[in-house]
Amino acid sequence: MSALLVALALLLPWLAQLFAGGRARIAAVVVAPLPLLALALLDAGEVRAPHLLLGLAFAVDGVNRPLLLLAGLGWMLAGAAASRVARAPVRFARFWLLVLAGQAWLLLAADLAGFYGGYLMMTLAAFGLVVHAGTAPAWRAGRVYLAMALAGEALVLAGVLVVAGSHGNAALATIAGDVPGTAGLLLLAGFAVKLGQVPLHVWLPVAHPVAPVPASAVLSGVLVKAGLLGMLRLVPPEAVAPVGLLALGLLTAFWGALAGLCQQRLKTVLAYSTVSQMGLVMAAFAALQASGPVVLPVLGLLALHHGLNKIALFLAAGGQVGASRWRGLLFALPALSLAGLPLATGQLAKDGLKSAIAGAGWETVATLALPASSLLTALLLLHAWSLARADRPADRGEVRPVHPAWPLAVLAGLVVPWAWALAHDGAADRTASALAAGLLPLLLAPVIRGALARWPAPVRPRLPEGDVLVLVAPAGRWLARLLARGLDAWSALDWRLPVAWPAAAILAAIESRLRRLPVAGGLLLVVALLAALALGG
Amino acid sequence: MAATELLPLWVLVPLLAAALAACLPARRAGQLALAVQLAALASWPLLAAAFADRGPLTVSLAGLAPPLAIRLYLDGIGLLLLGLVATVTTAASLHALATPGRAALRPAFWPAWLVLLAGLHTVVLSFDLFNMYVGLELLTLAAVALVASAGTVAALAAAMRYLLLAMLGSLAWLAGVAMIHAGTGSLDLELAGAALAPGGWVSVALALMLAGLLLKAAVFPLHGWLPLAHGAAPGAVSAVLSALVVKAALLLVWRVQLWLGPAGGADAAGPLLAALGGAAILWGSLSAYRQDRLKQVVAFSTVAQLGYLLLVLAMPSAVAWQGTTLHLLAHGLAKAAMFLAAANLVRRAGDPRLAALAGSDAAAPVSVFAFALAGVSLVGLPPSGGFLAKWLLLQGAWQAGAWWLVALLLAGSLLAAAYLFRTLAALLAHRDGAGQARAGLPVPRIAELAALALALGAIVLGFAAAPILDLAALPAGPGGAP
Amino acid sequence: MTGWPALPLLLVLLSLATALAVFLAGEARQRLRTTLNLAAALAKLGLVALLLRAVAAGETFQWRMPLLPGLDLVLKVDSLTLLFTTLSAVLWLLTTIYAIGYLERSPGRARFFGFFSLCVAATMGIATAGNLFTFFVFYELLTLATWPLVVHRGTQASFAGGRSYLCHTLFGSSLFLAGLVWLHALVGSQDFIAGGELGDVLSGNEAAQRGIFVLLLAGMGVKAALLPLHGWLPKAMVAPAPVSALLHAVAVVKAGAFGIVRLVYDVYGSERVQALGLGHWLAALAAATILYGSLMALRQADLKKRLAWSTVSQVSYIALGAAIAGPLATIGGLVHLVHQGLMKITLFFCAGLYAELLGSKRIDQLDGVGRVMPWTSLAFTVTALGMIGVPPMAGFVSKWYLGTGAVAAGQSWVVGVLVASTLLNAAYFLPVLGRIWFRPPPDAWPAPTRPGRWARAAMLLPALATALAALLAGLLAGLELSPLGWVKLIVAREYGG
Amino acid sequence: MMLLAFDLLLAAGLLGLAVLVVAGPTLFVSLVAYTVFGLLMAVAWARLGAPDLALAEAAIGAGLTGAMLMLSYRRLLAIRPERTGQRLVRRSRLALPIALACTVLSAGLFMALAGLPEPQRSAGGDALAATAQSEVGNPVTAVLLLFRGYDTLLELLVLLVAWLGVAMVQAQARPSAPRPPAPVPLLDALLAAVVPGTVLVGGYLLHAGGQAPGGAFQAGAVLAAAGVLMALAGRLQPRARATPVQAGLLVLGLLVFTAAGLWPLAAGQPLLALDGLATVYAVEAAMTVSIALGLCLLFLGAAGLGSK
Amino acid sequence: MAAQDLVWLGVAAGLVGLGVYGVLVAGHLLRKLLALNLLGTAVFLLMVVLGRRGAATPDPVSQAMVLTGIVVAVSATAFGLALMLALYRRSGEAALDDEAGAPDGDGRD
Repeated sequence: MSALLVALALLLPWLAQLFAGGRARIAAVVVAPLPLLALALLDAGEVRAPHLLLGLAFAVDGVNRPLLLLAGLGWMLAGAAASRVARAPVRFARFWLLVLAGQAWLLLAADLAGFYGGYLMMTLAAFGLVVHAGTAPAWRAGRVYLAMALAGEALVLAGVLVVAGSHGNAALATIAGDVPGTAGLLLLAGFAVKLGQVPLHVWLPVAHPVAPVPASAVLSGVLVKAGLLGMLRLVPPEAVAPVGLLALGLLTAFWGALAGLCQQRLKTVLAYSTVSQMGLVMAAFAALQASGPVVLPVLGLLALHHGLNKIALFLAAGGQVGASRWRGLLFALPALSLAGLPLATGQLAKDGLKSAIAGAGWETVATLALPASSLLTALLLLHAWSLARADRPADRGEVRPVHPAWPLAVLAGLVVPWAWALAHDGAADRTASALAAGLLPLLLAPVIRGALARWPAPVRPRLPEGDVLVLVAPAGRWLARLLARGLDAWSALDWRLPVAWPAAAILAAIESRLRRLPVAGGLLLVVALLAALALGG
Repeated sequence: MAATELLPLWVLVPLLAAALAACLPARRAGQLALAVQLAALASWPLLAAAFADRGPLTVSLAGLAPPLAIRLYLDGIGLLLLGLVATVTTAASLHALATPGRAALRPAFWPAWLVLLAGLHTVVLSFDLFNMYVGLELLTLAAVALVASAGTVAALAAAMRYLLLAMLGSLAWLAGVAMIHAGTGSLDLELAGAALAPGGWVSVALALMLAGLLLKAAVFPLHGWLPLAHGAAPGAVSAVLSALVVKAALLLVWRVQLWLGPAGGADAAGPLLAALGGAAILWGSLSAYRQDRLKQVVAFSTVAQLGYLLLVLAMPSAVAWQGTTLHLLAHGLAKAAMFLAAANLVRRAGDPRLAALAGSDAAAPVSVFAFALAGVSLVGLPPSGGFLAKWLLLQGAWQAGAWWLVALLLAGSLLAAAYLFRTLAALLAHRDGAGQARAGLPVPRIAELAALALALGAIVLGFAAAPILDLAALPAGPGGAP
Repeated sequence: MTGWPALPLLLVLLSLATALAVFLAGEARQRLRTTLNLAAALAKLGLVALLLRAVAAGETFQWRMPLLPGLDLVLKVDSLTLLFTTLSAVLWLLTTIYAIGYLERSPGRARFFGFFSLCVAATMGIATAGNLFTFFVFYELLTLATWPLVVHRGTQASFAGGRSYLCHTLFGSSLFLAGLVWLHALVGSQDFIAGGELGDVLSGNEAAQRGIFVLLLAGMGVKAALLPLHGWLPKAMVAPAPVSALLHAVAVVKAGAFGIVRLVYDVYGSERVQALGLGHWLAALAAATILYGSLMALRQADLKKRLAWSTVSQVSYIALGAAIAGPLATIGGLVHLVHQGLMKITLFFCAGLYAELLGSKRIDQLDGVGRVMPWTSLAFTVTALGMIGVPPMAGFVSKWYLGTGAVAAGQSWVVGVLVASTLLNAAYFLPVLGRIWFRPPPDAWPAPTRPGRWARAAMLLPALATALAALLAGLLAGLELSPLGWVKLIVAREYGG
Repeated sequence: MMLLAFDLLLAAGLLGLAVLVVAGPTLFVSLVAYTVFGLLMAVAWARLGAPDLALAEAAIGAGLTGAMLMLSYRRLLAIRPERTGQRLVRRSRLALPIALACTVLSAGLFMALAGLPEPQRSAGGDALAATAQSEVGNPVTAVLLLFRGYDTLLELLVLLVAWLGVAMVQAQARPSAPRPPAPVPLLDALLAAVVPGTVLVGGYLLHAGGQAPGGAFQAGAVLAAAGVLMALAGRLQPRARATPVQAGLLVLGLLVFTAAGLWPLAAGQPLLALDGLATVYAVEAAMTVSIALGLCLLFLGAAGLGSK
Repeated sequence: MAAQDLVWLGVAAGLVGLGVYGVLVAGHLLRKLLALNLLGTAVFLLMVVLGRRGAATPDPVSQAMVLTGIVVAVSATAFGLALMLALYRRSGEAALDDEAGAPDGDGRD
């Protein structure tokens, strides 16, 4: 891992900004993430830059390698699709590259300050992508996203400062060992916001759909994983009991799927599927906390698998899936992979997850909860499939050609996780029985779907996007208005000193009397008397 | 030997000059006056040198021994006051000569000016009670004549009021002197002080003397005549009156307190005088803040600043006396500069009211700068003599544990800042319709430079205070007698 | 070993001479005035560079003049002095260029530049002051020199601002003087000595030490805009942009903060302050000011007012750093003195540019400005993010050290304050950025003007320079020459690490 | 015993006239009362054994001042004829409290004066001893010229500055056209008799001053009276602006006295120690001229004769 | 203190009281000047009487002082009268305590 490559990875997005204005915009956008991919494939290593900021350090190690791979591929694929963004493409490209720069710094950072820097820059820049559409819902989504993101970032900052209090800006590797409990809790909460765990997930289904297609792809596919990286790097096992994390993960998985089913827009459904998948990732993380780093490859696979396939799905969402059978297939493949189709990486990842959870001692969860969640995921994707098929242009007129990035993404979604699994032998030797068990939910899903189909449409439960948000939002707005009115009232108070300067009239009146000879003479006598008394006394 | 003999010349030379000036036409008389003042300024260093190596100087006139002969006496404060008189009168006469106006062209103006100078020197040098009376008379009549020289109705009325009250004060002083003379057999300050024994009659005598002086020094509540007189007088005259004439009376208050005090119990009057001083600071500042005419603001500022000079009587210590001496000098320079600058500004705007002075910074920038510099010293902001004086007074008050004095000093400078910056704001205000011509007359360059020179003097005093304070070691009370 | 004694005096006299020369040059000679200003600024920069090298090598310079028996005017150049002097010198040069562009046609420029140089002379005096008395002298001179600048426009509003400024500063200076006199009466003239040795001189008298500290702190607090005495700063925003930039973001406000640093470290010594239990009070006051300033900034419609309230909050970081024991917090406080200066002056430059070129003074007039003035808006964005504490910029470094210093000193509640302040900063800066970049520009700007090409450049370049400086001060914080490097040198050398 | 009765009578007269002056019904009554008061005062000085003062009081106090006040009063009426009959300006509301304060002042003063101790060694005693050695017989003149000459010199300056003040104020008024003197035979005869007489008396007083009561002030006053008579009769035409000659004479006293004072300095003697009777008389003569002219000019100024 | 001295001291004190009363309370300026002269004479009487308590003739120093005092008094009175006339000519008022008078000149001194 050469220092030049790391520098290139960090600086290329900034250099690309120069070309963002010109014709080579798409080329710049696609090429920018290449160094990340290269780093993911080359061997691990560390580079230190003591003079930068507070002593920056960059490393590639087992923890961030899968995410680097995911980021490299994901950003390139989504970047290619960015050519389709019609509205203010230059501004979109600039924000796109900013987010990429933040992500690159975050992934490669090996020191505390650097990590936090990347995290914050990525979060803030993503706001640009969320509100890119400029419509009212986009602004509302942007505000929600920003509020939640900043809250999360504040928690992370607090955690980071507490950690740095004892360690200074030490390398993440050394810190992983003893992170004080309170800091761990803060960090966990902060990263949970980014990872979209219930109830902190409300921003995700609101923000992702409004963003342009490539942006949603990257947001759901890659950026969400930043939370995972943070937890892996910083959150110590003793921060929260692993079983608690497990419960949180499963709750998010089920909640995400169920809420997704009640949605009517394809991109929102996909967003909810991300929420539920992230629940599973949290469960895997709980397992890792319980049984140690042996679970790491499973997490890596899970992240990689979900990332690539989700990108493919989002690209599909923009590609008028209903227009032709070929597009239907391109949508079905990643969907099935995600649902856990045997021989596809989805099922591989799920088995890895099952064994990890079982390994951590929670057999009942592994046997019962996981299949149920797989079933729900399948149902959700089926619902997504029906919505996608409905998306065909009204008249035969303008059907946009399939963007090459889409099929590539589908291919990547299928091939790359396998390559990764093979490279890390641990996950390869699945027995036939496990494969069969994986097939069961896939078969059950259409049956249940058929049963539910008869349920009359209007009665079908319809949840607004962001479910819990709808309850919280008005309270938030009321609070903001109250604060605003309070501050306005306070600043309106006039703090002028109430001392009434002796009015000019009184002074002038007394002064004019003092001038008169009788008064002046009288006062002379009084003063003489006083002096005599003072002297005589 | 030579220096002590030359002491009386400080009075005789202006006296002769006055006599000559009476015979000369106005223009020539002015130049003569300027020449005399420059001579005084030039010879002051010689006097200072003599004082430095031989301490307080005493001269018995006509070679006789006291109590019969009149003695002249020069201590630290007297020497510095002479220096101040020379500086301020030179600058003021330059201003008067440069400013074409009815007052300076009157035939009697310059002779009266020289008599005023002679009177000031007499009072500063005098060590004999009756001689002080004659000196005070000289000062009063000359000052009244100069105030009347303005020629306006207000000036004449103010002069009349000033004359009557001043004469009342002088006669009160004379009554006191008569009693002291009868009681102790001597008019000489030192012998009278020595022979005095506390008694009922002494209290009455000293009370009359102090009351007379307070009236002439325009200390609150007897200050009614000052704003009228100093407001109506021509610029140069009001500068000299405010900076010097009222101070002469205060010098006598100190002399009475220091020489007749210990024996006659006069130091018991210290707290009362300090209280009056404090009241003067507050009343003067508040009134100054409320005036709507520039010269009135400056006049009331005099009433306020004089209060500071009495505070030392409540906390007599070396530091406090040094502070008072420095305040005497700094206020002298600053107040004279302020009055000269004010006269320039009023002349330039053609209207004495503050409201009409807006935009003066464009019309007469040097005068505004001089006014501001003088203001800085009056308020006691750091780079000025006024600040060091306030610093020393605060030190004295703190060591004497007089908390009310500390509070008073701080409040005084805050109030002073209030009326100074209010006035400056009026001067710097944006003048709407700056286009049309101003009603006033052009101000000669020399007049502005005279004001600026005095203002700079007040500021430089802030840095050159050390040598001056060595000169003004504790004013030679009875202990310091030769 | 002490070098040539007149150097500190030269620092002060250089600006003083410029001021007098500019006053005397008069209004007409514009070209002479410009060359005078620029030459003086460059000469000062050279002088400071010379001093930097010498002091880095360990030399100290001292100039003493007896004012009164037992009371000296002392000018001393040590590493802490140079921190403030370098900041002032650099920013004076840039602000002069900016002011030349900004005031291209307005009246009263001789007066403006004269008092401008006078202010810088006062600031230099404050930086090089060797004892509390000298500090007080220049502290008051600063008030005097800034008042005409605040009321420069001569309108009623500016005089109201001036009056409020004076009421606060003169009230504060009376308290300062009272404290100084009390200290002087007890201890006599005390020079600033690293680590301060007031403690052992006044060991017995605890109450007096606390009383003196409170009085002196009140005096400093007025200019450092600590809570009860901060009222003047937002009102003083009526001044022209260069004045708000250099004075209310750098010179005046920093003088107060620098005073608190001198008071805590060079008069009392940090241990003594903590021992007296004053550290907690100061920290609490600073924290309250931080939060109050940010809260009030939320609701300001006028851009410069919002920046002013932000200054009120940001300057208290320095006080917070001084209040917390331990070297880390000290580094955080001191380095923020430079970083906040760089960032805030850029923001005021940009605000001035927006007001001058487009006439948009209120925040709701800033829609779509990014498209029309991209470079200014970029500088504004970079520094605004820096103020929030986004990493590569300088703001993050100082927040980092303050936070870690607080935790190291066992006062973790400070982290809460820092985080809350970060959120509030985001809450009042991000909407502005949102308007600049995401909102469409209005069809007509409030008061568009087309100043000459040179004037635009003269205003834009300083803004970009300071923005870049803020970025580099953060990014290259590790270098010795960076502000952080120099502060580490100060802390290591002066306060025993 | 008789003297006591005389004193009481004199005291009652003085106090009664004073009350009349202060609280007289009309201005004119007060003026007349004041003149009589002056005369009584001269008698009082004689009674108290101070002949010099009696002479001075008679000439300056009663004579000149009384005439000046009377003419001023007439000039007041001449300036604003329409306001002759007007009643006096309303008395101030504070009359009662001030009256009270004044009585307290008098009483306090009286008790203090009564309690005054007798000093062992007084300047007066020294003066008498010193006069014995000096050539000058009259102790008052000795004190005035030899021992406290400085005060007398300054007193001349007071005279000068008073005149300057009058000139300053007078100069603002329009100078009246010089009226040719109307020939009044009776007046001319009176003048022919009186004026030489007064000049003779003045000369004698100047001469006698050395040894017996008299001196520069008294002589000057008498001559001034002669001058005033001439002016009233129209013989002397006062011009608004003093001619250089007049100014020269006015300051002659000052110059001669200072010269005499400075002269011993050249010979190493202490300042203002006038040596020898000749110098004393020279100074006395110069002073008489100055005082006479000074008082005369002051009278004209005060009476407003010089201007409309 | 002989009876005579007491009588004369009484006269002097009484005249002082009357003089001060006259100066302060009298409305017309001329009457004030008269009272001022009265006060002057009173003080001179006081000096001479105190001077002669012991010996028959009052000590010459007191007499010299009184002589000087008389001349000063007449000078001051003359100046006062001239001033009063000028004031009367300009303002038509021979009294001081009207508020009409503007505090200071019209700027062109």
